[in-house]
Amino acid sequence: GGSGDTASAGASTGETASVTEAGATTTASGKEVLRVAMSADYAPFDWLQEDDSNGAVMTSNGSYMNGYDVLVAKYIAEKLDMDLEITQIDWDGLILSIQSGKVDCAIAGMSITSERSQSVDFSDPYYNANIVAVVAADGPYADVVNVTDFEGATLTSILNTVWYDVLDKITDYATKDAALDTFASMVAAVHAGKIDGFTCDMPSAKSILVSNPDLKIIDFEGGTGFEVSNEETDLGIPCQKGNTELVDKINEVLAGLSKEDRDAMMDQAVASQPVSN
Amino acid sequence: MTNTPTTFFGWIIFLIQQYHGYYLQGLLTTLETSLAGTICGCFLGFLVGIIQATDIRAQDNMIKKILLGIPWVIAKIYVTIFRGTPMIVQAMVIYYGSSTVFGIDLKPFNAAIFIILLNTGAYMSETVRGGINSIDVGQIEGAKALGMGYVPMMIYIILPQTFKIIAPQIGNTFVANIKDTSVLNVIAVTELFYITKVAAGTYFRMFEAYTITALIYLTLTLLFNGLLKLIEKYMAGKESYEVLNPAAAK
Amino acid sequence: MTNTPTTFFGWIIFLIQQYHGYYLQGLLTTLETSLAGTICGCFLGFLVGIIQATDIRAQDNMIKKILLGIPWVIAKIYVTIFRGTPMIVQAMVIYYGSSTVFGIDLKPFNAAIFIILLNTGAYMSETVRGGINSIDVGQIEGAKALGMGYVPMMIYIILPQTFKIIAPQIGNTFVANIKDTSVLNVIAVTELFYITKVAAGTYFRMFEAYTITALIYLTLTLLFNGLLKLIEKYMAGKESYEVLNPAAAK
Amino acid sequence: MARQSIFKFNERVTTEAKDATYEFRGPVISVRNLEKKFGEHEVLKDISFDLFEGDVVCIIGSSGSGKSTLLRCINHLETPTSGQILYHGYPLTKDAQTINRFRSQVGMVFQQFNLFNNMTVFDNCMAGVHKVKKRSKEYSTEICMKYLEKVGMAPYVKAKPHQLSGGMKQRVAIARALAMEPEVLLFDEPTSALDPEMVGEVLSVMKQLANEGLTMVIVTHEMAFARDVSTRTIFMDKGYIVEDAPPQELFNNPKEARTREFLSRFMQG
Amino acid sequence: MARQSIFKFNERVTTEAKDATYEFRGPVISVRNLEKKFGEHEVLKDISFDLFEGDVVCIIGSSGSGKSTLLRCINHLETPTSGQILYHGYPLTKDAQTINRFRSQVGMVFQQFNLFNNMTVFDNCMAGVHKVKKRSKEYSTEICMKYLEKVGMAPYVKAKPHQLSGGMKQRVAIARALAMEPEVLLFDEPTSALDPEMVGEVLSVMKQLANEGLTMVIVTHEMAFARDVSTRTIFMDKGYIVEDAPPQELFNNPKEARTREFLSRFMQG
Ligand SMILES: Nc1ncnc2c1ncn2[C@@H]1O[C@H](COP(=O)(O)OP(=O)(O)OP(=O)(O)O)[C@@H](O)[C@H]1O
Ligand SMILES: Nc1ncnc2c1ncn2[C@@H]1O[C@H](COP(=O)(O)OP(=O)(O)OP(=O)(O)O)[C@@H](O)[C@H]1O
Ligand SMILES: [Mg+2]
Ligand SMILES: [Mg+2]
Repeated sequence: GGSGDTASAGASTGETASVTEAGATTTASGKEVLRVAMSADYAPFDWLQEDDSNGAVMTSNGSYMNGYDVLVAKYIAEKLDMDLEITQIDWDGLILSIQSGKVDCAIAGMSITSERSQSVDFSDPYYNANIVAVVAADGPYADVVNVTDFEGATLTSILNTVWYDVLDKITDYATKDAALDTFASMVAAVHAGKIDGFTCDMPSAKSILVSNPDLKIIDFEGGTGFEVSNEETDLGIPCQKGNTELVDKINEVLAGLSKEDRDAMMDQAVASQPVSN
Repeated sequence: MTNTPTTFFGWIIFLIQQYHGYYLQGLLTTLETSLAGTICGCFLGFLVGIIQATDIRAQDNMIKKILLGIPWVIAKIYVTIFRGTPMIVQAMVIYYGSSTVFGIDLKPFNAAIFIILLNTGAYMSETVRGGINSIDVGQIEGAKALGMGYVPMMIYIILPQTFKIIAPQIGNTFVANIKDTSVLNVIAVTELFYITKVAAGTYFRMFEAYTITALIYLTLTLLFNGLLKLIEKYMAGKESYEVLNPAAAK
Repeated sequence: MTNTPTTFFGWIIFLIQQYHGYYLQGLLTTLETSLAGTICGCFLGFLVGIIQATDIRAQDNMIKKILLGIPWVIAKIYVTIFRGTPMIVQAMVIYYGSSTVFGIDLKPFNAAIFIILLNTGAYMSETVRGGINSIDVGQIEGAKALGMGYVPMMIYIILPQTFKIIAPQIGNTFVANIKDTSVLNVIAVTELFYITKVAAGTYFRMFEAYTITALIYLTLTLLFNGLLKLIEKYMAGKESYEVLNPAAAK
Repeated sequence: MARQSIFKFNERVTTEAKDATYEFRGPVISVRNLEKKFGEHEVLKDISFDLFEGDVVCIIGSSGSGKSTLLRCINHLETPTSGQILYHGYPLTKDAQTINRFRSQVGMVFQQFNLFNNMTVFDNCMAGVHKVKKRSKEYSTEICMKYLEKVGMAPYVKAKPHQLSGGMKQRVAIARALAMEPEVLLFDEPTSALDPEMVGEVLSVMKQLANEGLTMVIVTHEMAFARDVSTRTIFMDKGYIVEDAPPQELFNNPKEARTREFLSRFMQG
Repeated sequence: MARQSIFKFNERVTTEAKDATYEFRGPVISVRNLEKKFGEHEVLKDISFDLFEGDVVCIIGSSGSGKSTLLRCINHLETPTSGQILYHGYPLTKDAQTINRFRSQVGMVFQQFNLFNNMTVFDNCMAGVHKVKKRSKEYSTEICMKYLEKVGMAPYVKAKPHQLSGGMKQRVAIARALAMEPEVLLFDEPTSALDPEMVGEVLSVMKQLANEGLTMVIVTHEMAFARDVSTRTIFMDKGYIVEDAPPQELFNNPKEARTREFLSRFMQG
């Protein structure tokens, strides 16, 4: 279904958007609309569920989306006094949607890099996730505390991510395997014994464990893990290049969202995943 | 946490419970786009295949050469580009490109059908060309000798015989299209495959999520193949024939 | 940051500079897997297509029925499953499943070829079946009347004629395979498409990154089609023939 | 039988030909210095002859001498390497429409029959009259059934070609060509698969049509048939026309040694 | 010519047949109460006859009377609806190997020739001798060239079927069947596309083979040919064998009214 379907849903986000003379998109309620794209396949940041429980939002595709990204989007829209319209789209499509003006921004767990900043304008970070490893709970590396304990292990992650890049530091004593494409395939690879574990961000790791209790998170305490700067693990909201107005507005809202608020929101998101209630 | 499934089938049932609505919706979208795309694409493929099978002869006059040549060149370029590039790129260019460059705001669903149609047309045209070339030249000469023009010859003689040869190919194409719709999530079409990715990305249970999808695909394929067999059978006609009483015959 | 490209072509050149090594490596993987998979798959497809084209007649005796029937049923199941399910599922099951269930540790690269091969075989078998069915029955009767067995008849008479008919189909299959390798990142094969995603994801330049890939695909397709045309031409043989001097003959 | 006049037809084919018919009542078809090569292989060499209205020309000659190729050239199914085919004195332009009109007036029965495999016997006949000549369904049905009856194939109208015997296919091919009511008919061994009874039937249909002004060219290996039916007989050998004479002359008194040699078995038999 | 003896062949076909040849020197092939239906359509009705070594049986009859179907049944290309085909007194088992061995001894020349389109004239001939009968390349080449020369096709060994005239194809088909050196040969209108000269040539080859003990069944529409070449002539009508007699008798003194009627045109001609 197209965006027309959402009108009947009657949710605050559901009214049919139209373009005013000024160029800004508004709804029948008169408010401007914040059009946000998300990919929906990246728990706990975003996922789909069958109904609007736990504050899920109906997307323009007619599905109900929830997760940390949705919570943040709602928060921003509310603070900016705008109606929220979420479009569910595949990862590759997110950026194209922004660049072609089909949406205003994407909130999809994207890390801020200087390379990406050449093509989009990022907001300030809306989450910072530290790097952890996920291994089999009954495997030989279940009791690792320091990265150096991964001697002889085979680890991997997703290509072109900071999680994969940090594995360069362990190649002296462990194997950095060929990169995979999703967390889901890495979980399958651990189950199949193809790898011993993989690196990822903490929220994802928590989500993974919710549905895969036979895995274990290795959360390195200070000095025992992969030293990376905050910038490398900061997640931001990309907007169309040059749309400084929107970036400024979002930054203003994010400034009012403390680290504690963010962690609370993330905990709420992890807790609302359908399987855990 | 108490009701987390522990077995393979437990997970499958759980995922179906969680996402049955989406699976259905995705299935519908997949079906609609791929069916519409395949059917229209087959017509396009026949058209383009016919254009490509026309041979322009040295002795034709200039005007005829141009009249036949232009569609031939266009067809050639079209087929080369659409066979030669990935569907995802075509989807991006058609959906986002049309909006960026021409300001046309295509609905994702319509864009999806359009993309599948163009893609199918390109592949089918090759198939049709092969089919036409495999028809016994006696059939063509028989038609020519009656003074039959190119178009009626195609419609009454060549294409019905070609269809019989390439029917399995049409099946292949539809089956491939059902699967290929998966790249359409890049243009915000939520089809079956996307739902699967969502299910896998939310619960990190790849095997289970994809098994459900595989079963749905399998069912669709079997149904469609059954349908195609029926059509083939219908087109082949009766094996036996009536011998009329010479007196009764007219 | 000073040398950030600003134009479409600027970005394309920039991405090529940044990633040419990866692109090359991905291209190589794509080529190797799809070429090996297509070639082996075609052989498999011919084999399975032949098995499926055998008709078991009511008057055959029990042993023959069983001997012909078992491969037929196996072929049928194989084709149904591999045509009916998405390649990504096949990849997961074969790669991860073989290790979980049988403890076989397949190399991703080998698994990739294996998967493409099985997939191609299933599609090709349908094509081959269609091609065989389109051969004039006179050809088959001619062979039978010489007392030729089923296998030599296939090898010397039917398949050479079938090949001519389905050659465009083989082209289609290879082109499709080149593109289909993209699902293989699920089993840690880093092919062209994955590299594209990385390049696109790093700089958020989807159009540019995919355009490069599309151009590479296009080139491959054109090359392969040219090759196929040559083979077709070679197989068709000379148009003219020599008339021997009756005295010299013998 | 309401056979179309030459005039009416010419109005529809080419304007040049239209003028021609008023001042020039020459041959319907003239073949002028026709040559045909397949690659290196020269199959027709300097062939010239004329066909007049009502002519029944039989072409005899050994296997491979170029008889079928000649018929195919006349009907534009093969492109001559050099030479001309004139229709009512004028060469045809090469656009598809003119050639198709020409072909619908110059029927052909092939050595291999070339029936449409996907159609029944009846539809095979209708293809020409109804689909090409656009005659009404009633009229087409009537004329098709008339000729199918004449060749004894009326009971089989519902059969498909692969369900017919060789002779049956040949008879359907003859009926299909006759139903087009052409001005000229080219037959390539029209009785090769027929039994003597059927040959007799076909022969009588042909004689009747010849009397009504139909022009025919018949390639045949049956010397008795050629002698009985033709107004002129052409003997071909190795791509040349060796002799072109009335049958009485050619059969009883052949001028050329090669003709005598070729006919020797027939004469003895 | 080193023709294979019946004994040798039987050793290779079935063990039943092997025993048979010592005690029983009956017909090579017997057809017993053969019936064939296509759907509702009864094409062969209660056909019975015997073929003895050296027999040359011509089958004549009107178009569609079931002659081709009968030959195809004998060669197991069609499955009879009922009745039996005995080979040296024994029915063949139905496994593919026995049938293939049988077929390689019972050659067939088709009405539509059925040459292999993808092979040259030479390879068409070699297919049987070299590929099926597994004779050495030298031997196969020799025998193929021998028969191709006999039918005058030696110069065309490098041509493909679509490059040949109708008569040429027919001659290649004959050479291909002869090169197999079969025990029995089934000809379906073997001279339909041949000119009188060539018919003479083929006739003399056939006569020579008959003298060497080859058994032949020839479907033909050429009455003179049937009369001259056959040791027995069978007249078929509407699926029945109406008359089965030596040619002198059948042609000069037909017993049945239908036979007389059928032959009337030939008798007059
Ligand atoms: N596959 C088939 N399906 C249905 N009917 C068939 C089939 N093959 C042959 N027949 C019918 O069987 C009858 C006998 O055919 P057959 O080919 O044996 O005739 P024939 O005696 O060889 O005739 P001809 O001299 O014309 O070749 C015909 O009426 C034909 O229509
Ligand atoms: N497509 C072709 N390519 C090459 N050679 C050809 C082709 N068609 C015909 N020929 C050659 O042309 C010559 C004449 O063939 P054509 O069919 O005209 O003979 P014909 O007189 O009809 O013989 P027949 O009485 O055997 O039918 C033959 O030598 C044949 O090999
Ligand atoms: Mg000819
Ligand atoms: Mg017959």
